[in-house]
Parts: sequence; C-alpha cells; structure tokens
Amino acid sequence: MHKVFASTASNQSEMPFALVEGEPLTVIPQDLYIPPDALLVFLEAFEGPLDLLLYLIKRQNLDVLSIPIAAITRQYMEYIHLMEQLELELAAEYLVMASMLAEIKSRMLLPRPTESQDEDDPRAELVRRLQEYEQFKKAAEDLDNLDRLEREIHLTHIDIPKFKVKLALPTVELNDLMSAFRDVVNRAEQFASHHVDREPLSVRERMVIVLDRISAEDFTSFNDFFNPAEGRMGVVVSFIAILELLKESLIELVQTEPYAPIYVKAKS
Amino acid sequence: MEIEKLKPILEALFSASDKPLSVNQLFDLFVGDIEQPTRDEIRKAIEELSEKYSANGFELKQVASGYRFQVRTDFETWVVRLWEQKPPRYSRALMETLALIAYRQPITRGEIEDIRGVSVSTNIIKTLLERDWVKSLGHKEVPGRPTLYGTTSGFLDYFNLKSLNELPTLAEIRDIDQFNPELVLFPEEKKEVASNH
Amino acid sequence: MEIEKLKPILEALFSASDKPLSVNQLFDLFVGDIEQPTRDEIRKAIEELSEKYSANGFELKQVASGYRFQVRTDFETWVVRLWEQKPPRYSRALMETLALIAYRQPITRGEIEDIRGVSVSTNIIKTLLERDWVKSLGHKEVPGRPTLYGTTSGFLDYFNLKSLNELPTLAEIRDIDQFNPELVLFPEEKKEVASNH
Repeated sequence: MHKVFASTASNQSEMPFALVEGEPLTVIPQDLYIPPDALLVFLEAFEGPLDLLLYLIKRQNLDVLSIPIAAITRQYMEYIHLMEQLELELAAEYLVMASMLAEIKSRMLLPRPTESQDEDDPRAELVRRLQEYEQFKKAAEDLDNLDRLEREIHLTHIDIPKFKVKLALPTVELNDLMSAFRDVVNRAEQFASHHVDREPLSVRERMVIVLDRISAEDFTSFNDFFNPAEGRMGVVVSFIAILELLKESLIELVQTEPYAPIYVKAKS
Repeated sequence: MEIEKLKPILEALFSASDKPLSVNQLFDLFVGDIEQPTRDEIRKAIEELSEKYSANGFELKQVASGYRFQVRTDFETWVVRLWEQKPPRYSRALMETLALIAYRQPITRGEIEDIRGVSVSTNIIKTLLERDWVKSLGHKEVPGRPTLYGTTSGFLDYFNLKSLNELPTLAEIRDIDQFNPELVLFPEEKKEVASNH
Repeated sequence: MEIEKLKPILEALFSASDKPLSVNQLFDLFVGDIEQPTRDEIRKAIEELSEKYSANGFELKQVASGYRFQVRTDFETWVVRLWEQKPPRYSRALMETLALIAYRQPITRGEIEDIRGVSVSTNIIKTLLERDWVKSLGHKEVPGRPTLYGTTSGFLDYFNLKSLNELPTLAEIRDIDQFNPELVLFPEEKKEVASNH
C-alpha cells in the first residue's frame, strides 16, 4: 500500500495537492492526510485528460486562455505518476495528452521567429480543445439540472377501472427468446469477468420448485423433495438443486440432533 | 392548515400515488411539517375535492384502503381505444431480461444487470410481471434483500413447453446457428425495431 | 362536437394514458364516431383544460410528443414522501455524452470521443438507446460508416421539454483571438523548467 499524503503548497495559494511518499516534500500537515481510498475516488472522478487539465487550471484561478504550460505539465505528470502508483487503470488518452503537453512545452522553449508571432502559438489547439470540452461539461451539468421524469417530474397515476380492454399484447416467438439469450451470453463472454455457466436447466427448474414449496415460517421435510418415482436422475437433480440453494444462502437446513429428520426452510 | 392550501397538495398526492391513500396515511405524510393538517381538515379537504371532481373525466373515489383518482366508467368507449391500436413490440432489453430469468432463475435484477452490463428498467420487470411470465420467488439474503425472479407456468404455457428442460440449451442454440447459417433467428430490421422500441 | 362534452372525454384520456397524447393521436381516436371533434375543437378543449388545471395539484403540460398530466413541481416536497426509492442517477460520462448528442446531433461516437478526450463506453450508448433518449439517424459516409446519433422525442419528454430549442443555451466560447501572444512568456515558468532539467 502506498502512503499518500496531501499537502498545501500554501505559498502558491493552491488547493490541497497530493503527493506520493518519496516525492520531495517539505511539510506534511497531519490534518490533510487523504486516505488512499479517498484519493482513488478523487482521481477516478476525472472524466479524462481534458477534465484533469481543466481542474489543474481552475484550481489556480487561471484562465484557459493563459495556461502556464510548464507548471500545468509538471502537475499533470505528477497526477499521472500517482495514478500509476495506485495502479489505476490508466487510459491511453492520458498518456497521449502527456506527450502533447511535452511537445507544446518544448516548442514554447524554442525561440520563435519574430515575424510569425501573431499566430502559431503551440498552445492554440490545446486551448481550443479545452474550451470546447469545458463548454460541454457545463452543458452536461445544465442538462442534469433540468427538471426531469422520475426526479422532479412525476406523472399522474390515475386508476383505470376494469374496462373491457382488448389488450393487444406483443407476440413473442421462442426463437426470439433463444436468440436474445444467445446474444446476451455472447456479449457477456466478450467481457471475460462474466461466466455464464451452462448448467442443466433441470437443476434451475428444481431450485424454483423448492423455493416455491418452502417458506420462512414452516419447516418442510427434506425427504419431501425426493420422489423415488423420478428415478436416480430425479433424486440427484433435487439434491444438487438443494445444495445450490444452500450455497446461494437462499435456504436453511435444520436438524436438531444427529439422525433426526432434516427440514428445509427459507432464509428469514 | 387552511383547507384551500391543503387541497392542491392532496390533489398532487392522490394523482401521483399508484395506490389509494387513507386519511391516516395522508396525516402521517405531514408529520414533522411546521404546518400540519389535522385529520378533520384532511377529511374536509377530501370531501371538497370529491365534489370538485364530480363532473370530470375522472373522479376521487373511495375504496377499501383509501381514496384514489380513477377514470370514470362513462368514458370507457374512448379510453379502451388507447390500447386497441396495433400491438407494440418488446424491446431487445426486455427479451434479454426474460431470457436471463428463464435460463438463470432464480436471479436478481442486479445479477441480470451484471451479465447484461446495463441497468434494467423497472418497467421491464413490471411488464414481465404483468404479463405473468415472471414471478417473485422470494428475496436473496444479501444487503438490500433483492427480489429473486423466476418464470411462471404461464411462461411455459405461452411458449408451449412442458417444462424448462424443453428450452434449448445454449449449445443447441449455437448448433442451430452453425448448421443453418441462412436461417437468421433475428433478422436485421427486426433487431433495429426492437432496440428503438 | 361541443367543447363542454369533449373536455371530460379528453380528461379521461389524458389521465388513462401513460404516454403524452398529441392532437393528431386524439383526433384519430374519434374516427368513425357519429360525433367527431375537429382538430381545432380538440385544440380549443386542450387550451381550456390547461387553464382549468392551472391552479391544481397537477397540470396539463405540453412536451415534445404531446400533452400529459403531471404533478406540479411545487408539491414535490410532499410527493416524494410517497416513495422510498431514490430516483436513478446518471454518471457524468453519460450526461456529457448525452449533452454532446443533444447539442451536436447528428454526431458519431468518434466525434464525441474527440471532444471529450476519452473513449465512450459501449454501455453508455446502449443505456441511452435503451432509455429511448437517443436513436440512430443513419451512417456517416466516411470509412467505417459510423452511426450518427440524435435525440428522440422520448428524450424531450423525459426532460420536460417541448423542443430542442428549450435546451439551456450553450456557454459561449471566448474567441481564440483574445489569446494574446505577447503575454505568453512566463519568465518564472521558464526558469522552473530550466532548473528541473
């Protein structure tokens, strides 16, 4: 775990500024310690490199039109470094921006030919992008502040008596259902973390039957779930279904003493 | 509280609520307010509102568990026409939700969202419950106690299945795809209509 | 048809419908009736109803796809007490994407990414499509034929708007000409850079 501290570079009238241990720090005010989790949330709050740059500019009360490229680039790189240290998934976009900043910085250091002074500021493109992003960041906030359904706007729910409505319900073919399932599974498999197992449906169905029969109040005999007429397969399916339900903590098995009857009840 | 001030508040509450509201429930809603109506004031306001809506397209009606606005039966002729139009089509989101409930039951809404990667709207669940294809099987004992959903016998009947076992397995669905590449289960334009619902 | 006779029918229809109803949709509902109102009569009745409900707990409101009854926001304080569920929240990434589609439509995903400076996740686009806030308007005739997105009337209805014109105006971008090249040299900054290297 990395120890992360926040310090105010107070002489520069900056807002709290976080640094990783190991960076040259002069004073670390104890009260400004940011727990790593909080810092993670803070860093994850950025919607991308433009958002981070805007933050760095705004917190120094600077205008987008007059970005001190060197200072901003240095701070930007410190955040990138922090994100790497915290093993935040660092989007490639952040690195592209870093190289763009480095390029602008190097071009600004070069002596510029006097005659073409009124154009070609290397920062112009960056400023244009920042302005455009800022514009839509604001638009998104305005949009979010509009009254909207489910939040400020509530529709009326006026009851409709039992009219003889010939409700035309959509029809669905089994094929539609199958292809919907295939698609959702195909998609889920692209994102490796979700594994949709191909359990036999008989177990799933039996799980539902068991859940239907039990309640939290009553004890249902364990034996009742096994019907010898179903043969060995049926018994095994019931048994697996009960184990699966136990694993998912959906049911409880109760046995007062060894060899006493076992009862099944819903988790209360 | 003045009756005239209370009346529009009650109108807002009756119209917004999807359940009837009793005098006691209404009284409780104001607890803690600086201006709090008495039960008698609420009763008086309801009386005046019933009078006010006596000639409207809907009325304030008393039922067992309280009062609610309801459409007047006199207008049934026109109201039913709202639904007699061509049958709507289910969205892709609804179909996928139904498929996951069928194949992965018992399953919670959160689990469906995890697999689909998108949030599932309350309306989808509501539609499936109303269609009687899906039912609540209880609650999962995790924080929030989410509802567990499963399919109903109505679902099996609709799709002409004797049991869930008759649903083709994923491997079988994929086999069908392989052997009948020309047999497209979900033609392109159908897909688009569905997602635009 | 007499306006006084039409008004309660429209009240019943607006209160029963779960979607906004337009003048044309209403007109179509009466087709074939002996007494059939004209579009102008329907408009007149709606106008009078809007007036009638102007001081009630709910109002007849015009949004993009028609008119609907909705609870007046003045009474939100009490109405929200009816529900336990919190309204859904949408991420900044989603709102920024939606804002770009609303203000810059037709727009491709790549164009959104260029302005935001980050990639737009498939889930965001999917959620926007599923909520029926955004739709495909076709394809841009450039390599890859990317989809062009625009907003739907469902988007306007959700945000309580009659048309895109009612969206908050975009903040003005200050002209890049204001950008004074004379002032760009920051001596201390340069010094800092030099001493860092």
